[in-house]
Order: sequence, then C-alpha cells, then structure tokens
Amino acid sequence: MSASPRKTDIGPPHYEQFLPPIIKKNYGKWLYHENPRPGVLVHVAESGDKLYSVRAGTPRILNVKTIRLFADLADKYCGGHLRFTSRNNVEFLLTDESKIDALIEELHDLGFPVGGTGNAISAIVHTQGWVHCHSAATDASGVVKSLMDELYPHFVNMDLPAKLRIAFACCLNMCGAVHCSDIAILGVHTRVPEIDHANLPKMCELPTLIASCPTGAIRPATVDGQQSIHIEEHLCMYCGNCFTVCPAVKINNAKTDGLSIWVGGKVSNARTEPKFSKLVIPFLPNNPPRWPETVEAVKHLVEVYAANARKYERMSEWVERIGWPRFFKLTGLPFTKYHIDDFTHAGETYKRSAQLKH
Amino acid sequence: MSASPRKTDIGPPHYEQFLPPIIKKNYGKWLYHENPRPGVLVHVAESGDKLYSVRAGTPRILNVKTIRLFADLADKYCGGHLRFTSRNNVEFLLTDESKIDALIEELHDLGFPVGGTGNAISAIVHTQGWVHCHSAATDASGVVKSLMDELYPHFVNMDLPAKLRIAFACCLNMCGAVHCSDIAILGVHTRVPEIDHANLPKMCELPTLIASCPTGAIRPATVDGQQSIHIEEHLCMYCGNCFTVCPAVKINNAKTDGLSIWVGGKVSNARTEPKFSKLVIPFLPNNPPRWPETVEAVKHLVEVYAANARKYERMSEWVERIGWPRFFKLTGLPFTKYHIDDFTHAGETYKRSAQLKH
Amino acid sequence: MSEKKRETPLLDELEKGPWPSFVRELKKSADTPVIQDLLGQLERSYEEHLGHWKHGGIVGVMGYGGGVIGRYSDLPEEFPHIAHFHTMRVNQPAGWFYTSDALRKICDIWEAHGSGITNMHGSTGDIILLGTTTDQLEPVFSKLTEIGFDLGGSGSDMRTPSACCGPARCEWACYDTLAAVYDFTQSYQDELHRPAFPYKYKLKFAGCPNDCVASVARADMSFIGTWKDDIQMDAEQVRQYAASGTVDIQKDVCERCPTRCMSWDGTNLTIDNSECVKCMHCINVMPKALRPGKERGCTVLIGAKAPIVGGALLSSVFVPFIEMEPPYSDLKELLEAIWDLWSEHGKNRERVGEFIQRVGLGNFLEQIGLEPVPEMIAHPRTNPYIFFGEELHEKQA
Amino acid sequence: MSEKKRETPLLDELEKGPWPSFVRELKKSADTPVIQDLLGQLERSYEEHLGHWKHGGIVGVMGYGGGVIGRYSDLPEEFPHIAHFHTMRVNQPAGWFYTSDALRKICDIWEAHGSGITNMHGSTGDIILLGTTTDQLEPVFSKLTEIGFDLGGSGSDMRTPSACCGPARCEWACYDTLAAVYDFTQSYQDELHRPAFPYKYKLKFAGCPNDCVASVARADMSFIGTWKDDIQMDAEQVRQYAASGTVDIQKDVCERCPTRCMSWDGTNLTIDNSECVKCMHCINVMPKALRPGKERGCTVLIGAKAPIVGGALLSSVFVPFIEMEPPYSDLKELLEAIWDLWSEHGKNRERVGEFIQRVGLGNFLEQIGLEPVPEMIAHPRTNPYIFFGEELHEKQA
Ligand code: SRM
Ligand code: SRM
Ligand code: SRM
Ligand code: SRM
Ligand code: SF4
Ligand code: SF4
Ligand code: SF4
Ligand code: SF4
Ligand code: SF4
Ligand code: SF4
Ligand code: SF4
Ligand code: SF4
Repeated sequence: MSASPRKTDIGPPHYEQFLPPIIKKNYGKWLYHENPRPGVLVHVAESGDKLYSVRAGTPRILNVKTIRLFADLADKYCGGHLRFTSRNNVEFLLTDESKIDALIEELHDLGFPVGGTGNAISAIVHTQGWVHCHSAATDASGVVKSLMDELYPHFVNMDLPAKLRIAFACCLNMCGAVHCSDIAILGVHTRVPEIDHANLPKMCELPTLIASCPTGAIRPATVDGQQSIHIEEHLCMYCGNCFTVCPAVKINNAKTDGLSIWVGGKVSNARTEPKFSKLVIPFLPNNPPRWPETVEAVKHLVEVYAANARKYERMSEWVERIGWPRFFKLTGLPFTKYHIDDFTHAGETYKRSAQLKH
Repeated sequence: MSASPRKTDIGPPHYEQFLPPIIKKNYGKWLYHENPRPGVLVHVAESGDKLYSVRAGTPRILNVKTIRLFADLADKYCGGHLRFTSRNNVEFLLTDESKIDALIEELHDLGFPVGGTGNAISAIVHTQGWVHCHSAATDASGVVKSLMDELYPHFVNMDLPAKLRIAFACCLNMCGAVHCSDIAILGVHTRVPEIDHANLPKMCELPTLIASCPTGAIRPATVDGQQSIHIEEHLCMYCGNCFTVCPAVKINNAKTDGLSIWVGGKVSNARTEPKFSKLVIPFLPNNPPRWPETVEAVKHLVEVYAANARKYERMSEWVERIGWPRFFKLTGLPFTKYHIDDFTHAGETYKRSAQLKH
Repeated sequence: MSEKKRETPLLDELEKGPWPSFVRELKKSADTPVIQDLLGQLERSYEEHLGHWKHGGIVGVMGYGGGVIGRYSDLPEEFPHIAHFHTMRVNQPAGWFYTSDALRKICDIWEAHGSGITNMHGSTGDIILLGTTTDQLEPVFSKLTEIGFDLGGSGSDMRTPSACCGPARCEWACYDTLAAVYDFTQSYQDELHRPAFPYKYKLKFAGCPNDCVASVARADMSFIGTWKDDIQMDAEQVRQYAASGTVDIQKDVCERCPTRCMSWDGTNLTIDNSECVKCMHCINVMPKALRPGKERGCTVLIGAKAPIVGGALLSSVFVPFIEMEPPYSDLKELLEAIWDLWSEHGKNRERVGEFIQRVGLGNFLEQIGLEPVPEMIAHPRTNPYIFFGEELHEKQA
Repeated sequence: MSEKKRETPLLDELEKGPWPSFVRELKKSADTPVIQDLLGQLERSYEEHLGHWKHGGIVGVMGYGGGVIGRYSDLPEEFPHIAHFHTMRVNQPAGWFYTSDALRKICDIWEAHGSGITNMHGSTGDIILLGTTTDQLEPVFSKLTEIGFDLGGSGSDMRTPSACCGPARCEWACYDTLAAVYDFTQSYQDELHRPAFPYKYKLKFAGCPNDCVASVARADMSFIGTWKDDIQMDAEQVRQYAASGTVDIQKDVCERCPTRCMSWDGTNLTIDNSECVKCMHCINVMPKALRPGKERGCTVLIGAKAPIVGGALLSSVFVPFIEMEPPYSDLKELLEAIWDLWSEHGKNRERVGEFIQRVGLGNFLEQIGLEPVPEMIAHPRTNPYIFFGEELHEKQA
C-alpha cells in the first residue's frame, strides 16, 4: 500500500494537461472542419493550423494490453495524444498529415477499423450484458460484435443518407441511449418473475419492493407463514424493476428472454427535435453466439433505410415522411397489438386524424 | 290529447321530403362551388344547375315566432326550402339568382346579418349558460352576443387569413367544440365546492360521487354523525364533475367564477391534423351584461392573428409557425404557471428540445 | 305573482348591437308568464353572477329513458312558471334540411305546450325545445310523432347522430352522409331512446376530411369521407386559377401541402398521389380544378370526447378505409361488438375512448375481432412495457 | 480448480469477423485465473441463455458511497476467482482526452489489482475498471488518487458529469464544455461521492445543439450550447459549396431548415435569423460557410431519464438562454435549489424529471424561484384542470 496520506475528493485530473499543444494553442479558435475520408477529420484553426483526428472502432471492452497498444501508437504518431469519443471510439490526434496513412494501416493490421465519421454507422453504444450485469436478458458485447461484423461496411464507408446511431441495452433499465437511437436493440424479459419466498424476507424491504412496480402488480402476501409478496400476473409487464431492488424476485429466464428492435429515435436538434425510438419488432429469440435473427433484422432495416431515405434524412425523419404504415409495408415487418402503446400516455400515440395514405 | 295510437321509435322524418327539387335532381352530382360574396355560396352541378345558398346569423335561441319568419322567407324566396348549419346559422336555398339581393335585404332589415362563409368568423358554437344549465360558471348567450357585436365585421366580410372558429362553453363539461376551436371561451370555477352535508346523504350515491373526481380529491367522511364526504382542497381543481353527479356539492360561486380563453384548436384535416385548443388567458372576471374584459381579449386575439398570420393559416398554424414564446410576446399576454400543464400528460407538453428562437 | 312585466335593465343591454339578440327572442314572448319568469330569473343571474337552475329527478316520456333534460328553478317561489323547465331534444332531420311547413308544425306544438323558445340547434344536433313542465312532455311527444318527428338522445344512450349536408349540397362528399345518418339512426332507435350503455355514445358523419360536423372532436365514432385513388384534376382550370391571380399555386397550394407531394412548373400541376394524405387543402383552394378521387369511402375514427373525467380526446383511426354502402353491415357488426364489450366491461360514466385507453387499444381490437393496422397509430410505442401474451413462445416453439 | 484453459467453443465464434472482438480482448489475459473463470462463466451463459451475476451488499472505498458496483457470481464454487467481481467507476478527464502516459499508469494499477479488463468508457462517461475483489478496492483507490484520478458516481448521487470535446476540437462549441464540466465536477465532489439524493442525478455538457453527448436523452440536467444573434456567414464560401456541386443549397439547406427561414437566389443565401431555432442543420451542411453567432451561451434542460419507473423522458427546457462563464454562480444556485427541494420532497428512486411531473412544473419553478417562460413548453395546457391559487382573486380585488 501507498505510504502517502489518503487523498479523497480530488476529482478527475485537469483536462488541460492532456491536451496536445496544437489544441492548447487553438483552443476555442477552430474555424471549420472537413471529413476527407472515412474516419479522418481535419479541423482547421483561425491560425491556419490543422489538426487531424483518426477515429478507430474498438470493442469497448478493452484489455489493458490493448490500451497500452493505443498508447504506443499515440506516442509514435501523435506525440502521445489521443482521446475517446462519446461512442467509445478511440481518436488519434495528429498534426502531421503525412503520418495518417501509416497510422491507419497499423490500426487496420491490429484489427481496429478506421471509420465511423460522417454519414456512417458509428460504434454501437452498449451495456454490460452477461459479462457483468445481473439483470441482463441477453449479452451485450456478443450481439454488438455479431452486428458490427455485418454492418462493418457502413462503418468504414460514408454511404448512408445521414448518420445512423445504433444502441444496445440488455434490459429495460436501458443504460445508454436505446430510447433515442436510430436503431435500438433491447433485451426483454417476457415472463412474470419467479419469487424465492424462502429468501425474500431476509434479502428485501417489502415497501421498497412494492413501490418499485410501475403497474402496481406487487401485493404483500403471506406464503408458508412468512411475509412475502404475490405478483398479479395480468398486471406484470416484465420490466424487472422489482428484481433491481430485490434479488429474490428472479426475472431472468433462459427460455423466454429475448430481444426487441426499435427505430426512429434521435437526440440532435438538427432539423427535427429529439425523439424517442419506437418499437418495430417486439421479440426475437436469444440465440447466442451470433444472434442471427437479430443481426438479420437490423441489417434489413439498415438496407431498407439506405435504399429509401433521402439525403440528410435520419431514420426518424425518413419514417415520418413516409409514415409508419408504409414503413411496415416496405420492411415487411408484421404489425401487431404489441406495437400499440398501452402505458400511461398510450392515447397520445393514436392517430388522431383522417390524414392517411390509402 | 291525440286519439291515434301512441307511436314510438319512428326516428326523424326522412330527409328526402325536405330536399328542394334542385337538390333531388343533382344529389351527389355537384361539380364545384363559388363564394361570390360573404354569406352567399353557389353550387354548380354537373347538369349546369346552380343552387344559391344564403347564410344568415342567428342567436341560436330562437323564438317560434322567428322560426315562422324564416319559414315565410323560405316560402317567398326558396319554394319553402331552408336549412340550418352545423354552426347554427340558417341557410336559404335559392335557385333564382335574381332574388338574392332582396332576400339579403329583408334578412338585414329583420336583424339577421348575412355572412359567415369563407375566410370569416362564423357563428359562435355555444351552450346553455344561465338560460338553462345548472353548472354554468357564466352565461353563454350573453357573452356570445357581446362578442359577436364586436366581431360582426368579420362575419359579414371575408377578411381573415383563414376560417376562424370560435366556441363558447359555460363549464368544463365543454358541450360543443371548445376543446378544438381557433378561439375558445370557457367558463371556469376556481374554488372548491361547498358541501351541503345535511342533504348530501339523501340526494347522492357516495361511490358514484367519489368516483367522479378526476384527481381523487373526494374522501368519505362522517359529518355531524352523518355519512358525507370531505374534499382535499389541494387536490381539487374545480372541474365540477362532483356537482354533475351530486347537486349537494355546490360548485357555482358568484364571487370566484369566471372565464378563460383558449386558442389554436381545429378539427379539419386541411393541411395540419386536428388539434386541441390551448390555454392563453387563465382567468377573466365574470362581468355581465357585456363582459368587456372577455370581449376585449378575444377581439385583441383576432386582431393580432389577422395582422400576422399568412394566407390559409388557421390560428393554430400561425402560432405553430411563430412559436408560443412569440405568441405571448405579440399578444402581450402574461405567461404564468397556470399555462403549464400539470395533469396526466403534462410532461408531453414540455419543450423537449433546444430548438428555440432567442 | 304580479302580471306586470319584470324589469330587466341588464338584459336590455343585450338588445343593443348589430348581432341578433337572444334577449329580443325571449321578449318576443314577453306576454307569457313563463317568459316573464325566465327573464326575471336570468336578470337575477346577471345581477348575482350566479345560475339558478338545478337538476332533479329523471323525467321523460313513457317508455323512453332519453330525450328530455329535467330542469328546475332553485327559486321556484319567485319564478313559479319555470319551477319545472325541462328541455326536449327532438331528433333533427339529416343535414338539418327543412321545409317551411315542417318548421311551422313544430312551432305550433311548442307554442301550445312549451315556452315557445328553441335552440336551432343543440350542439349534438337536436332541435332543442327549451322549457316546459313535466305534464306537457307526453302531449308534446305524441304531437311530434304525429307530424313524423321523434325524440333524440340524452343520458347513457346512443346520442342523436348528425351529419354534414354531404351530397345534398356539397361537391366533396365522398359518401352519402344523409343516407348513412338516417340509416344508423333508424337502426338503433332502441339504443337512442333507452339508455343502456355505461355512458353516452355519439356518431357523426362528415362527407370529407374537412369534417364540417367536427366529428373528430365530438363523436365517439366519426365517419369521415375520403378516397383511395388519384385526385381528379382539370388541368385547364388549374391554369385558370394561376392566370386569375387569386391563387399562387406554388405558395398557396404546393407549399401548404402537408406531404409536399405536389409540384408546379408554371403550366402543369403534378400530384404524387401515393404520398397524398387526403387533407383536402389543395381541393379547398381550387374547387373548380381539383376533386376527390372516384374510389370513395370513409375513415372511421373512434373515441372523441370532452374533458370529463380523464381529459378530452380526439377520435383516432379505427377503420382506415371502408366503402359506405347500405346496409353498412360490416360497420354495424363492429359497432354492435363495441357496444357489447363496452357495456359489459365499461365503468359507469366511462366513454368508449377512455375505456379503450384503460384496457389498451390492442386488447380492445382483439376482443372485437379487428386486426391491428399501423394506420391506427401516430407511431408505435416508445415505452418497453409490453404485456407479452402466452402465444409469444407458443409461436416460437 | 484446474489450471488448464477452459473450452469456449461458443465464445470462440465471436473471435471471427472484421469488427474488433471483445473475446479476443478477454483472451489477451487468458493466462490469469480471473479471466479463465470469467470466460468460463460467460461461455456457460451462452450455453444456457442466462446471466450468472447477482448483486449483493454495498461495497465501496472508505468514506465514499459511490463509484463501485458490487457484483458476485451466482456460481462461486465453479468460478471462484470471480466470486467477487466489482467494477470501479473512475471519473474520466473532461472530453476523454488522455496522454499515453496517463493511460499506462491506469493500466498498471488495474493489471496489478484487478482483472486487467476495462470499458473505455461506460455509458455515463466513466473509465470502467471491470472486475476486482473487495479487498482490492482500497488499494486501487489510493493508487488512482496518487496519479491524480478519483472515482466517479454510482447510486443515488450526482453521477459523473461528462462533456463533448467542445472548444478543444470543435469549431461549433458555444461555450467551454471542458471548463464547465471540470468546474461542476470539482464543485460537487461531495455530492458525487456520497449519495444523499432520492436517486441519481446526471449532468452532461454539449457545446452546441448537435448534442454529441446525447444529453437531452440521458442527463437530468443538459447544458446545450447555443447562440442569440445571427449565424455568421461567409457568402463567398456559400457560393463555393454551390459551385462545387456537393450541396444543393435550395434542397439540402433551405428546404431542410425546420422554420424555412432561409432563401437562396442562386447567388445569395439570406437567413431570417429572427426565425432561426438554432437547429444547426445549415451549419452542419456547410461548415466552411456558416458558423454559430457570436453572442453565445447555453440552453439548460432538465429531467431526462431511461424508462424506469414512470417511462423514459427527454430533458425539457429549463433556462432558455444563459451565458456560461465561470464561476457559473447563477446555475449553481439553481442546481442547489433543485437538489434541496428534490432531496426534501422526492420519493425514493424518483428522478428529478418524474418529481417535476408529479408536483407540476409550475409549482416546481415557484419553489426554486424561477419565473415560468413559454420557452419551457411545447404548448400551453390543453386541459382545463387548473389549480388556481388564492392569489387569483386577491389580485382581482
Ligand atoms: C467525437 C464526437 C464528440 C465527442 O466529444 O466524443 C462528435 C464529434 C463530431 N460531431 Fe457529433 N460527435 C459525437 C457524437 C455525437 C452524438 C452522440 C451519439 O451518437 O451518441 C450525436 C447525436 C446523435 C443523435 O442525434 O442521435 C451527434 C450528433 C452530431 C450531428 C447531428 C447529426 C444529425 O444530422 O442529426 C452533427 C452534424 C453533422 O454530422 O452534420 C455532428 C457533428 C460532429 C462534428 C462534425 C463536429 C465538429 O465540427 O467537429 C464532429 C465529427 C463528426 C463525425 O463523426 O463525423 N454530431 N454526435 C462524438 C463521436 C461519436 C463517435 O465516435 O461516433
Ligand atoms: C354548411 C356547413 C356544413 C353543414 O352541413 O352545416 C359547411 C359547409 C361548407 N364547408 Fe365547412 N361547413 C360547415 C362547418 C364546418 C366545420 C365545423 C365547425 O365549424 O364547427 C369545419 C371544421 C372547422 C375546424 O377545423 O375547426 C369546417 C371546415 C371546412 C373547411 C376546412 C377549413 C380549414 O382550412 O381548416 C373547408 C374548406 C375551406 O373552407 O376551404 C370547408 C368548406 C366548406 C364548403 C365550401 C364545402 C362545399 O363545397 O360546399 C361549404 C361552405 C363553406 C363556407 O362556409 O365557406 N369547411 N366546416 C357548416 C357551416 C357552418 C357555419 O354555419 O359556419
Ligand atoms: C344542450 C347541450 C348544449 C347546447 O346548448 O347545445 C348540452 C347540454 C348539457 N350537457 Fe352536453 N350538451 C350538448 C352537447 C354536448 C357536446 C357536443 C356534441 O355532442 O357534439 C359535448 C362534447 C362532446 C362529448 O360528448 O364529449 C357535450 C359534453 C358534455 C359533458 C362531458 C362529457 C365528457 O365525456 O367529457 C357533460 C357531462 C356529463 O355527461 O355528465 C355534458 C352534460 C350536459 C348537461 C346534460 C348537464 C348535466 O349535467 O345535466 C347539459 C344540459 C343543459 C341543459 O340545461 O339543457 N355534456 N355536450 C348540447 C346537446 C344538444 C343536443 O342534443 O343537440
Ligand atoms: C456501466 C453502465 C452500462 C455500461 O456498460 O456502460 C451501467 C450499468 C448499470 N446500470 Fe445504468 N449504467 C450505465 C449508464 C446508464 C445510462 C446512460 C448514461 O448515464 O448516460 C442510463 C440511462 C440514463 C438514465 O440515467 O436514465 C442508465 C440507466 C439505468 C437505470 C434506469 C434509471 C431510470 O431512471 O430509468 C438503472 C436502474 C436503477 O437505477 O436501478 C440502471 C442500473 C444500472 C446497474 C447499476 C444495474 C443495477 O441495478 O445494479 C448496472 C450495473 C452493471 C454492472 O454490472 O456494472 N441504469 N444507466 C453505465 C455506467 C457507466 C459509467 O459510469 O460510465
Ligand atoms: S441495461 Fe440492464 S442489464 Fe444492461 S447493464 Fe444496464 S442494468 Fe445491467
Ligand atoms: S417485473 Fe415489473 S411489472 Fe412485473 S412485478 Fe416486477 S416490477 Fe412489476
Ligand atoms: S357547458 Fe356545462 S354549463 Fe354549459 S350547457 Fe354544457 S354542462 Fe351546462
Ligand atoms: S370539483 Fe372536480 S376536482 Fe374538485 S372535488 Fe369536485 S370532482 Fe374533484
Ligand atoms: S364535410 Fe366535406 S362533404 Fe361534408 S359539407 Fe364539409 S366539405 Fe362538404
Ligand atoms: S389533398 Fe392535401 S395531401 Fe393531398 S395533394 Fe392535396 S394538399 Fe397534398
Ligand atoms: S456538441 Fe456541438 S460543440 Fe460539441 S462536439 Fe458536437 S458539434 Fe461540437
Ligand atoms: S440553424 Fe437550423 S433553423 Fe437556423 S437557419 Fe439553419 S437550418 Fe434554419
């Protein structure tokens, strides 16, 4: 153990010490940028200085050995300067344009593709899954890897009508940006949790547990003489929030957990306001190691979008132009009662007008 | 009493017997229409026949003597044929163009203005008020008369950017179309009802009464040894629904009842989808016989709209183009916490984006 | 009670001004004690800022539960002639078309047996006969039926259906609104007259998406005419509008089209009809040049209402497109299925729109046997709180 | 437990394909028993379609309540090296800028005291050190603080704030996101490390309305840069874009502007800046020609969250425009007022967005002393259920 006195509440290191000299010099004085090729950005300062950023995809789960590799590359090409993006890509910050090709080649050889800029698919924002989380209905990294293997061409090219943001979350807690993504994959439970009545009283506080249920499905009950709970089956929509507050209410189910697909969310204010993602496929089976149904479904959505959307139309903007009925027709997806909202604001999602394409 | 056997369930008379010959002949075969002057429509049939409709405003409360007057006019000018519109105007159906002027003059002399067609203000859809209803927070006909006296020029001319539909309702039951009108005036109660504990148990069913409250403000209580109710003041928003089901819960209040103003509803599907009206003035005093504050406020809204909206822009379409912040600026109306929704779907009305005009 | 006229200084103010005066209408019968009392009580309301009506026991005509609204003065001593002052709702003829004769007959009955005051018409569409006493209800009723009229609805029944003038006087009617409203009214006389539902149920028929009866806002079931094929265009007339200068086709038409599916090159207007949402705007602007298509029918929407209790609702799409031909069997089957379900499971005073939201539109459709289609929604759900059914995994297996 | 490598035929499938493989990342430490057990348990999950983690008692470093997520295998006998497998959340440097040296130091610590596996980064923005045992938490912490790093948030505290790269690498930053995120993080170390709120509270800083940290969807408080004055235009560059053929200014710019406040005559682009809603689109399309105005600041929005419990929320406007200058006193005062109110009246696990909806935005504003302005709403209320206050009639009187 360290001998120095225990430090606390120091906060993160000051960012300035990590900024490359060109940034310190031109901080707040950038004039414009260009995106000369996939994965490469050049920012031009008022001073005329040029900063080159080379963006590479990562699996987000990084071994320290890989981080050291990145550090080495940064030393070799960027005076030791690099950053990560809000979507978990790594960016190398160069001042010497001539080094870009070599860096890209080296990254490529190491297995880290350069791309994700402009009108492309960038890395999938995702969560822990079976690698670390207790309430995961499916694995996160496995689905993401399987998907990105297929969507790879759209990462290393800029061939889409607009940016296409994909997110993944392994349960309804939706860590990440699933609720506002162009395409989102969400792990879902589909059965009422099983209650471990023997352990429940020891492990959980009843009032908190009862309050946790969005639909009020949980009622206090005496089971085998012990205080426990009862779940009204018809009120339960499998959100798993009871499990979050009480591990004795077991939501995970090997047979019935699966995945759902959502489209048409966004967060930028560009053109249209931010929007939530909407359900388009209620359920796909959990099929490791490569989740072929899910991969196929997402790929298909990307293709239909790419073929039909106009330039600068995000997924949501395209769907809104053509309308949801045509979206379901074009994609061939079945429309079911599950697509129709039945939670608090359900009525607000009904079509309250006769404006229809017949 | 009549001697013939009692007839029931005969329904309304068949409409065909009331249609003028020109309509019978050209039924479903109209080609187009024109609106040659305010209050006059001409419908041209495929056959070349022309039907002239002359529309006159009425107070809706009609004495049978006035209806007989209309009948006489119909005999004189229209072969006995007339109709009423969905907004309570009367329409005389002529085939002889040359009689139009005389009819209009006669109507005018009798005090019934001709107009309400095209981009005008038509008659105000309204309700009973103190003339007949028990839950009225204000009078209907009186406010409407006072208003139309001022808005008269917009009835007899077609000088607005688009149709402007005004509605009035005397309580939150909103009989009529107040919730979807370009401008709406709504009578409001603003205080918790007084309970007549002595009579309540005799007059009302407790479960129905308790269930009637949208916010669950009504609790059973024992008062002076009798079963009655208690109203949680902080939960009551004065809707008066309890009064509808139980006259012993008195909502009307001479001192604190008043009027509110709403704008930006519509029902047609033209251009934009149907929409609800939105609150713009939470409260104006009840000031019979001419409600000057209310008349002023509505007139002002009409003027600001007329001066600023573009051709074919209904009130709602204008406001949506300029945005609510600018609406409040242009009209000079104060924005208060009462304008912010706090009922079930409140969150859906918040501005969920940084798209703002600064 | 004195026979001399009551003073009404406040109401008198409302005789002034250019708009026709309801006070003048009342005063046209100022010689009757009923109207004297009505004026007196109203003046009193104007002085006090307070209404003086109360509702009381249910009144009506024999064998009917609806059609009469019971009303009582809360100052019966002072205004004895309006101590009872019930309104009778008389089912209007479709499209509010009348002959002078028919009107006169109604007037005669109402002068003899009531206040002589009416509303032409009520917001639901009825002829409102405003104010009579309990003992006059039955006589009025029997005289009305003699001249071929009947009462409309009130209470928890089917309310008097209404319709726009439609094909009788409008070139845009996409179905026969008058035939439809008449047929539905006649088919459901029992439902109209004998309240047996959880709450009121209103039907309104509009011939096209302009919705001149405001059905989308005020009807539990809205029948809005529309079409499937291409807008009919007279290209020459389009050019005439352009030439006349009254319409700027690019700005007023193309740029106001919600889907921007029209283009204008100065000579020809092109419509991408597959993108048209049948909003009517372009047709409204150029009625001589454009008309709805030929393959016509209606969109049925469901669930509009005023705010009480759960908040106001607009109707929402229920059947995206259906032909409107008598005897309307498919629609009636649907309507009856809805009434059955709602009557069995609806709560007291729960409108069908509120009922649907409570049970979920998906479940509602399943119960009445209608397939869900994406036309019914503005967009699919955004929340992941999905009630998956048993069949989910059965299908998988 | 055997020392020999576990078989992972299912996971091995995920080493194939062009996208970098997380399995390969794990296997880079295949020689450690921890990773052997992790791979083993994960393979088991892949076989069974079931996770094998459970949460248990709260673990952490001395004096902190946040920053560590306790995790336990539910198969500890089979996978003893991951019986405890807690993650540590390390507060990232603003904008995720690093030097290779700093990264190497973190790697060394984590290799010595943890699994050697990380997430760069977690969705909230932290460096995630993925998996260690309870006894290693304190050593990791003290070594981290030695190299200048500290833990981030977890539990019911202020969560680690994050920011886009802002003025460091972006020409559109309307305020200094890095300075702001650093300042707020340092100012609220106690709130970050010692959970005392009803639930989590996230802050995210985006330099412009593109919102590259998705703050509007994921932050209880979003600081989105914007401007007040006119868009800066280089007219010559506009013409260059037009000439180059890459941008069709009419179609791609003018017709995609949400307020259609731009017009292009083939030579000059005109912007009616009073109508511009600062959406960024035109600037995004022509970065060489257009730039945000000079009078800059930010819009503060409040209340975003994921669906649990009441449904997902997007942030909504709270302060339409405020300059972002240190020490940000006005904003901090507001933030503290919110925390006070919410801490006192918020329910357990009620996010501030849900709290606001429960108490009503109007009341909330009144409590924290902020004037309501129409910028906060998409539109005024449509329902008439208004809680009028006492002051209504006092004012009248
Ligand atoms: C590096 C990064 C910020 C950071 O601090 O890490 C960033 C950087 C830039 N963004 Fe972003 N954005 C970044 C995440 C985002 C996000 C957040 C997210 O994806 O989770 C959004 C919101 C997405 C959404 O709406 O769902 C985002 C919405 C935008 C937009 C708006 C796009 C749109 O049309 O909606 C632009 C403008 C554009 O691309 O034309 C933009 C533009 C830019 C520019 C061009 C800004 C500039 O002048 O430097 C940068 C390069 C963009 C590119 O990749 O082509 N950035 N940008 C993030 C890179 C993520 C990645 O690795 O892919
Ligand atoms: C007579 C009537 C139907 C009836 O059976 O009684 C009727 C008749 C016509 N309507 Fe209507 N509308 C009638 C109530 C309505 C209503 C309902 C209401 O006001 O409560 C609406 C919906 C209003 C709303 O959205 O709030 C209505 C929305 C329209 C529209 C759409 C206007 C728009 O731009 O939103 C048109 C088209 C137009 O005017 O360009 C239209 C057009 C017409 C046309 C031109 C149709 C035609 O070709 O004959 C008729 C003459 C209109 C005029 O007054 O200029 N009619 N019209 C109703 C006359 C009411 C009155 O006395 O003023
Ligand atoms: C007479 C009329 C107003 C008018 O002056 O035109 C009317 C009058 C009354 N309405 Fe209405 N409603 C009338 C059309 C409407 C409409 C408009 C429509 O039908 O198109 C609505 C809005 C649409 C709707 O149905 O929601 C309407 C929504 C209500 C409501 C609120 C219902 C709701 O679900 O929100 C109530 C309250 C109730 O039912 O308890 C109500 C209740 C009442 C009662 C019966 C009040 C009561 O509790 O006893 C009123 C009797 C007044 C009286 O003294 O005669 N009235 N009422 C209309 C009926 C005339 C007719 O038959 O033609
Ligand atoms: C690690 C991380 C996912 C990741 O892989 O990136 C994560 C992981 C967990 N989140 Fe999260 N959340 C993470 C970012 C988010 C985000 C995104 C964000 O912060 O930008 C959200 C959505 C935004 C939001 O806050 O609403 C998010 C919404 C939730 C929720 C739902 C909260 C809600 O109000 O709806 C829960 C449930 C809860 O709090 O009980 C939750 C709970 C959890 C727990 C603590 C599960 C639990 O009940 O114990 C997860 C621990 C997983 C593990 O095994 O380590 N996590 N969580 C992210 C934190 C990393 C970091 O510190 O950088
Ligand atoms: S989404 Fe759910 S399962 Fe996945 S990391 Fe978050 S809380 Fe865990
Ligand atoms: S899973 Fe969700 S809905 Fe079901 S009982 Fe638990 S908390 Fe309630
Ligand atoms: S709005 Fe209210 S007061 Fe007026 S008639 Fe309808 S129920 Fe009566
Ligand atoms: S007035 Fe409305 S809110 Fe108040 S107690 Fe009566 S029903 Fe409830
Ligand atoms: S709804 Fe359509 S068809 Fe009916 S009157 Fe109005 S415009 Fe004509
Ligand atoms: S009817 Fe409406 S949507 Fe269709 S072409 Fe005309 S304006 Fe466009
Ligand atoms: S949010 Fe704006 S300022 Fe920040 S990186 Fe994105 S584009 Fe640049
Ligand atoms: S920033 Fe957006 S709103 Fe403003 S002019 Fe450009 S495109 Fe239009």
